[in-house]
Amino acid sequence: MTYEVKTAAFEGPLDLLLQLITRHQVDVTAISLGDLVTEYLSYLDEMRVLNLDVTSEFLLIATTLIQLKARQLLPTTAELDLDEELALMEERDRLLSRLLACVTFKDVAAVIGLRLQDGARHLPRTLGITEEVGEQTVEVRVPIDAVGLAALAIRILRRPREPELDHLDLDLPSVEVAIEDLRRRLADDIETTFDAVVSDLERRVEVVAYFLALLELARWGLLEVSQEDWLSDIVIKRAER
Amino acid sequence: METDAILEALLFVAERPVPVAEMAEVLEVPRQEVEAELAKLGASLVSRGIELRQAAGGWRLVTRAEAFPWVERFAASPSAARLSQAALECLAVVAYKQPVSRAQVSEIRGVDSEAALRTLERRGLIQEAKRLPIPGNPAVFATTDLFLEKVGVDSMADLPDLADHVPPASFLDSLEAGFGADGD
Amino acid sequence: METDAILEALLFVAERPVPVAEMAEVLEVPRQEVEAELAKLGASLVSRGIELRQAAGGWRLVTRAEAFPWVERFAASPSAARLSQAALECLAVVAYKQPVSRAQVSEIRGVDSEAALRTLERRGLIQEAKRLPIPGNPAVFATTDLFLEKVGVDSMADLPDLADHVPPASFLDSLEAGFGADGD
Repeated sequence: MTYEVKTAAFEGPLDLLLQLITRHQVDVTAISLGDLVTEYLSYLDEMRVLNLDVTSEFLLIATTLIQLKARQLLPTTAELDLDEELALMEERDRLLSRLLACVTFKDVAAVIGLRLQDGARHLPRTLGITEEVGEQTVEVRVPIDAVGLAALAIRILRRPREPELDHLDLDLPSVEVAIEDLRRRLADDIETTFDAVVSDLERRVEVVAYFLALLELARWGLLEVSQEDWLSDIVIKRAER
Repeated sequence: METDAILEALLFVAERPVPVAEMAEVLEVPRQEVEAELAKLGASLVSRGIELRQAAGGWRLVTRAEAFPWVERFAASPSAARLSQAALECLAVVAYKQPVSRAQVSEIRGVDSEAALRTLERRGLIQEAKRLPIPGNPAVFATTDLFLEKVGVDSMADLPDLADHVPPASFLDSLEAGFGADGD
Repeated sequence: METDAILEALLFVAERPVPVAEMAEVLEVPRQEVEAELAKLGASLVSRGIELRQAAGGWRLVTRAEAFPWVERFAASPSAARLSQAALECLAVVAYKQPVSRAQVSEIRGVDSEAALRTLERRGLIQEAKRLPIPGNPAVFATTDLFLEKVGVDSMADLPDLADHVPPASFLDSLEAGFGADGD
């Protein structure tokens, strides 16, 4: 079975731009704006072909990139409209500072992710004071009144259950990422079930990505998959080496 | 990691007495070994604040009887008495959706709500109302008189109507200042 | 009964991190003594299945990380699944920019972040702090005590310094060189 993810997994225009930049940075010190613009626009084309929502944000960034590229092509001796020039420089600086902020938060998010992962391995006791130590002595305090309770109820009941697809933009599931995640999990745990792995996924396409990842890893002999009958849990085991 | 230490971790998170057979299965060792390790664990706890006790078909960790006076005083202190954010959310769901099952509450909140519901039940704010006539006979919960007393209304009819309820700014401020922000 | 054993009993029944001041009050001893006894308790737990962890303004007993493979197999409530990359990024933005609105988070990330924020809210890691007094009354989000506990920090001040995560100057240089047009 072959499964190709044609569009790289990226989330929104800033993320796309960052990924393109990082790819170029590997071998050049200065990014070629021309290449960047071409690639960025080809992604927008691909998105249209895939019938994905190209939001105005994508177009705004594309516009800025094209204008900057056009400016580079002008001879330095050319006469420039000072206002236009200033506006363009402002746009550029705004884009650069957004990119920097984006990189910074991605970086620190990775640290927070690791810490959360570590925290999740330490379980607290949730049973509280049990009957043998006289729970009737516990004076329970409800920190809100009836009005507060109603407001809380409204907030919970109105939370969207299933996120709508068009809000998710380009958060396409990638089999590659699923493979990485599965391998990480099996480095942590000896055994798990497919249900446990996909329990947090909200979209069917993501579950499909994980299933394909599972088949791929089994094919590579990195894990063992078993299922007692067609209704029972799919058990995933780290393969013995 | 030593086997007796693993057993301690299991018994620590257990919500009911754990049979030897179950521990043997989780650890993939024979029952006799589990029993020997339990004896070792029990001995190592001798001068500690918790002890190993055999109860209804299994083993559990409990606080030592000598610690009771302090545990009792602790029960009245803020961190023991205050409901968590998760428990409050469950309480709001039960109040407005009752009678409601455990699974329904979890479904509405989008996260597993078992522990929080148990806390509310233990604290006497909700109780099992009946059992549903569907496979598994799940229990459904309803709020109690104590709940009405604690939120300061005389009857369920006095709870604000959700349909035309707009949260006043004052509540949202108190939400921020008042119950802080925990949710386990 | 030894003081560190009493503390162990209190922390055993606690449902959230307990501040030192509260333990001092229950035991009627100075804070310094509580701190010394906590250190003693922590040391005595070294080879056990549980350990003492400081987080969210207090102390809590939790299982050791090494016991996790067994605890996970055994635990009554499934441990929460990993957060998606999008959710983690939103969490980082909320943590460092709070209180922050949905629109602000989306602006910083350059992509609509509603679904990810809802996931974080359901998990109890962030909560609506208040509403802004501007048209539409947008909600602003802040992290919760549960977030601090899960990340394992005592207070927001203990989060990693954001300045340490800003990309190196060479990154900006190459961007500026590439995006050109700055010689004037």
